[in-house]
Amino acid sequence: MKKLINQPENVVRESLEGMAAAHPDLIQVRFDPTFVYRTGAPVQGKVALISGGGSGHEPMHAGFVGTGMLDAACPGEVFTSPTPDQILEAARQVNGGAGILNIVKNYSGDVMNFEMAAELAHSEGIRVLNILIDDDAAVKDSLYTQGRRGVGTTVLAEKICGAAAEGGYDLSRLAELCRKVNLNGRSMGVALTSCTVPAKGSPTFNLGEGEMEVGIGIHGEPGCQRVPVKSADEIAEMLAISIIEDSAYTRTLREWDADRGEWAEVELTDPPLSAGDSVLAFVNSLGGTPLSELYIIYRKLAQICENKGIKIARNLIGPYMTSLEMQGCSITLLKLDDEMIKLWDAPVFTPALRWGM
Amino acid sequence: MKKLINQPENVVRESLEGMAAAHPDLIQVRFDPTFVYRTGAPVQGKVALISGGGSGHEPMHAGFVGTGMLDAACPGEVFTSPTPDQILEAARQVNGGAGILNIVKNYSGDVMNFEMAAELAHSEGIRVLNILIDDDAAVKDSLYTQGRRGVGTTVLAEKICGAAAEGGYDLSRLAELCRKVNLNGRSMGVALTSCTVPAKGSPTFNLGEGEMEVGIGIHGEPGCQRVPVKSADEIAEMLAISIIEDSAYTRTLREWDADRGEWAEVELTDPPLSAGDSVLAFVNSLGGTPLSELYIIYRKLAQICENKGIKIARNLIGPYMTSLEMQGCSITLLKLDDEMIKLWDAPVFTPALRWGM
Amino acid sequence: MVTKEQILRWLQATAIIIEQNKDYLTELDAAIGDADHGINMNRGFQKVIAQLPSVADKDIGTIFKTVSMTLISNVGGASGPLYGTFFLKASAAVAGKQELTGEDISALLQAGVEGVAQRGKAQLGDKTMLDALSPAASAFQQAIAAGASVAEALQQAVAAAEEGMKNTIPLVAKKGRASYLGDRSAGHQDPGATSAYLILKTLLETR
Amino acid sequence: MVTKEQILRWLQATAIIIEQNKDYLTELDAAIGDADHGINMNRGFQKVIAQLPSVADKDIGTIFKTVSMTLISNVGGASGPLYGTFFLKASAAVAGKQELTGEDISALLQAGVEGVAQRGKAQLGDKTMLDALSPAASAFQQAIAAGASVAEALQQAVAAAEEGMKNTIPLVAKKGRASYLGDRSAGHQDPGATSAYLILKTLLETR
Ligand SMILES: Nc1ncnc2c1ncn2[C@@H]1O[C@H](COP(=O)(O)OP(=O)(O)O)[C@@H](O)[C@H]1O
Ligand SMILES: Nc1ncnc2c1ncn2[C@@H]1O[C@H](COP(=O)(O)OP(=O)(O)O)[C@@H](O)[C@H]1O
Ligand SMILES: [Mg+2]
Ligand SMILES: [Mg+2]
Ligand SMILES: [Mg+2]
Ligand SMILES: [Mg+2]
Repeated sequence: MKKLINQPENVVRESLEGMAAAHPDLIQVRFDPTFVYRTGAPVQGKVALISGGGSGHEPMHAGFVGTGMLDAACPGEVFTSPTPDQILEAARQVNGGAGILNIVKNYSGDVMNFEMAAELAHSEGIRVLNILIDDDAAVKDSLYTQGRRGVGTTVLAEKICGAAAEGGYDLSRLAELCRKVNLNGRSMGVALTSCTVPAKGSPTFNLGEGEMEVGIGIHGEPGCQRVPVKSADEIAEMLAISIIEDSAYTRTLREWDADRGEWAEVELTDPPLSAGDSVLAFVNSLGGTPLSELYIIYRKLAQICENKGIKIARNLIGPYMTSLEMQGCSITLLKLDDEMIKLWDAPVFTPALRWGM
Repeated sequence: MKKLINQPENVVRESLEGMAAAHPDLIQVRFDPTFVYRTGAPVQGKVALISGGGSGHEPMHAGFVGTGMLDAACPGEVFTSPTPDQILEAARQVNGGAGILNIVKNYSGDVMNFEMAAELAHSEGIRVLNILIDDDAAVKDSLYTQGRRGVGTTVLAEKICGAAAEGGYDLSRLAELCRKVNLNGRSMGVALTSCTVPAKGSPTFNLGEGEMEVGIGIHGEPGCQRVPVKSADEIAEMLAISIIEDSAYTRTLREWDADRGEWAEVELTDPPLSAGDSVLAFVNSLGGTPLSELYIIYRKLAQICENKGIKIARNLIGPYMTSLEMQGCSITLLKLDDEMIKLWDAPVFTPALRWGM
Repeated sequence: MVTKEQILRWLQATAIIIEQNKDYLTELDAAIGDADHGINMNRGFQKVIAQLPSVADKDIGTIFKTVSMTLISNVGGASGPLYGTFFLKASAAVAGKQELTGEDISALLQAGVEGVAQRGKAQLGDKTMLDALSPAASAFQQAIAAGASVAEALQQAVAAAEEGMKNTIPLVAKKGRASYLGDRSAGHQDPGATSAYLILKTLLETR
Repeated sequence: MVTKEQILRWLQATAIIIEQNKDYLTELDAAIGDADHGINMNRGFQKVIAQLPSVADKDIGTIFKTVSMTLISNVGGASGPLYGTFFLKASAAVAGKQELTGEDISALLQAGVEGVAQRGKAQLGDKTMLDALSPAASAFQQAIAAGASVAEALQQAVAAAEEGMKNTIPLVAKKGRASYLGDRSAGHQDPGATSAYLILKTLLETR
């Protein structure tokens, strides 16, 4: 294992300390329980946005705390969901009286910990909604699995909802927007190499020189199939076509009913993509793949979208949601409407995403 | 070799095509000879900034073309200096009548190709100055080597001089500023792994599990020494101390005399750092090292600077000047004055660096 | 009869067993998950033994409540809320007690298993910790109902847990990260079922 | 006497030899540089042979000028401007000629070597292509001055280039990327000196 770290057990803490030291005007960090929050939070009268999940995906989520995006991030250990007390403590810190939207990636651990946190916050009188992101088109059915994982769309939802919260959306309107972003976003990724969890010290899985994993999540776990390594164009095609031709996806998710203080099941369906749609194309590095290769993927993706009559109205290209030093990439296509475009373009100022200010 | 590429010989072209497709509002690309230029260039009356070098360092340089930074970038093959005809053609495209500043990294290939290009541009009546960046504190003497290499300070010089050009500096004042940035910047890097040049297909050098290379450049070449892998804190300390305690460095460089149309030797000396100085701290990933690890390095760097009485007034942390997928990092400290701070803070809008707009 | 002291010794022994099996559990998780189960559980149980002295003079319900809270706040992942819920429900089932009869343990196991099933929405055969926990709880209940001693009932519970754990090997996972592997999850033993078996086995072996 | 046709055959053969030695040159560069010398040279000489037909009916000076421009615009790196300068100076030395005498070749080599030295600011012993080129030019000049035939003089030039190339092995580099390695550059043969030797050897072998 070759990493720029000290003791494996201090990786999360020291990385957060470094991030906070680098951006004191944007973020503050607290430990035990651990969370990162926007400098100056709470913003009175604004809905607060919180997200969280295992560490190892940097800059997500702590790098997205700031103006126009998240109010707090709750980082767990590497690839391990954060605990309810972290999420609760963050909620207490950033609650500006207008309630809290938790953006939660659909992994069993994240879901359960955020559910417990929502129950605890509710019992303290903090109004909370949890919206799940489940956009991983590699997962085909929701009946025999935990359902689709939350991947690339998470970053886009955090940006778009962050702008909306900054712009005065109330909690229920914001939750509705977040749900819309989730339903319109789809992702898929490939890994060329495994990654190494510092505390484990050896790669999570072994890939031969000529192999790659298709349909991976972001936790260094193996994907849905292992195939011979393909060219960038073939990989872009494989990912893009899976996303573009993904049919309507229906699943039942559990959302918190903040009025009644209980969980309610909601059935939600993703509208499929079709010619004439405008999308945001997000080409993401899993950490070890350099930008030059992402642009080779983007080049082909743009050609495919053009052929399919899909207009790329916005794009985001870079390492935004990583799996430590894993080589590989993911593609996310988010079908846009005017509301989402306007919110995407709105100013944002966080350690990892910044424009308009 | 596992990369998201198609044919190795098409890597540079396809990556540039992807970049241009992604940012048509910012950059345009031309091939044969190959260069990237700012959409809308030339800007009449503004000094044009050109840089270039081998590819494989993305986002540098093409990712820094846009408003408030470069007017053109000339990418060579992977790790191979661009040719004079690329640089000349870019100069013709972006020349807005106020002359051209070429920011050149001090590698023999880059220097010679940019020298030939300057001679050619001069013969066409284009006023050109070449300023060399040689900031690599790993190189100790200038007599028995090619002199210090141009590394991290290049990115900072491009940003600072780009803002100055945007703000109306004339060519000679801009060249003076660029020289100042170079003299005040020092860098040093380590590699934990080698990288693989696509056309070669296997790693440039082999490092054992327990080894790292210290004092590397950015071309995947071995460094000045190979030592056992150290902890992040030890690495940060090693790099930072080498930079902070580097004494005055004197060398003779060749600069173009645009009035007389000939080369003139200038002797330049770097002022050493001392307590009380304000610096810009730049922690750079060599491509395969994720952001989380850069922050662990930054954390220690901030502590060291504090102990030494050096104030980190600004910072930049991320993969800005890479060596393909190499794991490792470099640290650059640039001693700042008010002029440099003001120009650093000025708006910039390029594919890879953006703020204030 | 299981005394409070035995419960404390069990929790302490569990921390040691989990530490000894940390790499093993993590390797199991590497095959079909994200290579952290042993690390997660070990982090949690190290905190548990650090907390135990502060509640050593309290009743078993309070001790379990502390174990629950400690696991919830320190394990994270999927196993944190699940084992946390297990001990939370267990603590409610034995609130105020200083020692546990066979019926108490039966109730505690039953409540814990139900809590895990509710929190994780998993069913028997989904290749999760439930596949070890649930058969163990049933076997214990049946044995006690049939007049067995606590030690005998525990023996049967552990045997059932072990069988349940081994039975996860051919299963295709339907819950947790392993479910994303689809058919490729078959052929691997579930890490959570393995830690559940180890915890119960430690109870049996605690004197 | 070397005819224009021989020069054209030499350039063609050089492209083949460089292609055959592409990986070898690149490996040499991997050891003390950035692993691209063979790739760079091959890219350049492939373009050269594509350009040759268009100047086949021109004089040798014009042919060399085209080789120069083609190398300058296609090789890049350090070797592009250096070999480009070599052929540029050589072309000036033999402007207008359709065939070359021993004195012509002597002048051409001398001019080329001076051009490389000026452009690269390197000296003999700096572990560069100059360490092969410069002894070769001197040996050729001396042989011709002593009355040797072109073939004999070339033989001695190539022998000198080979010796110069091999002599780079123990040297510590003072110019080019290899200089950054410091003492670690010793023990490796310089890639540029090697390509220079190959190019001259091909001239000797061209009939
Ligand atoms: N929904 C669920 N219901 C019951 N058990 C589950 C569920 N999801 C996961 N598990 C159990 O958790 C174990 C994994 O725990 P751990 O690795 O610590 O968490 P994570 O999967 O978040 O990395 C699995 O082996 C499985 O036994
Ligand atoms: N300043 C110089 N003068 C003479 N030859 C040089 C100089 N710098 C480099 N070289 C030659 O160039 C060779 C390397 O060429 P190449 O690998 O193509 O370029 P680069 O070093 O830019 O990657 C070296 O082996 C050396 O012979
Ligand atoms: Mg986990
Ligand atoms: Mg090179
Ligand atoms: Mg796990
Ligand atoms: Mg080279």
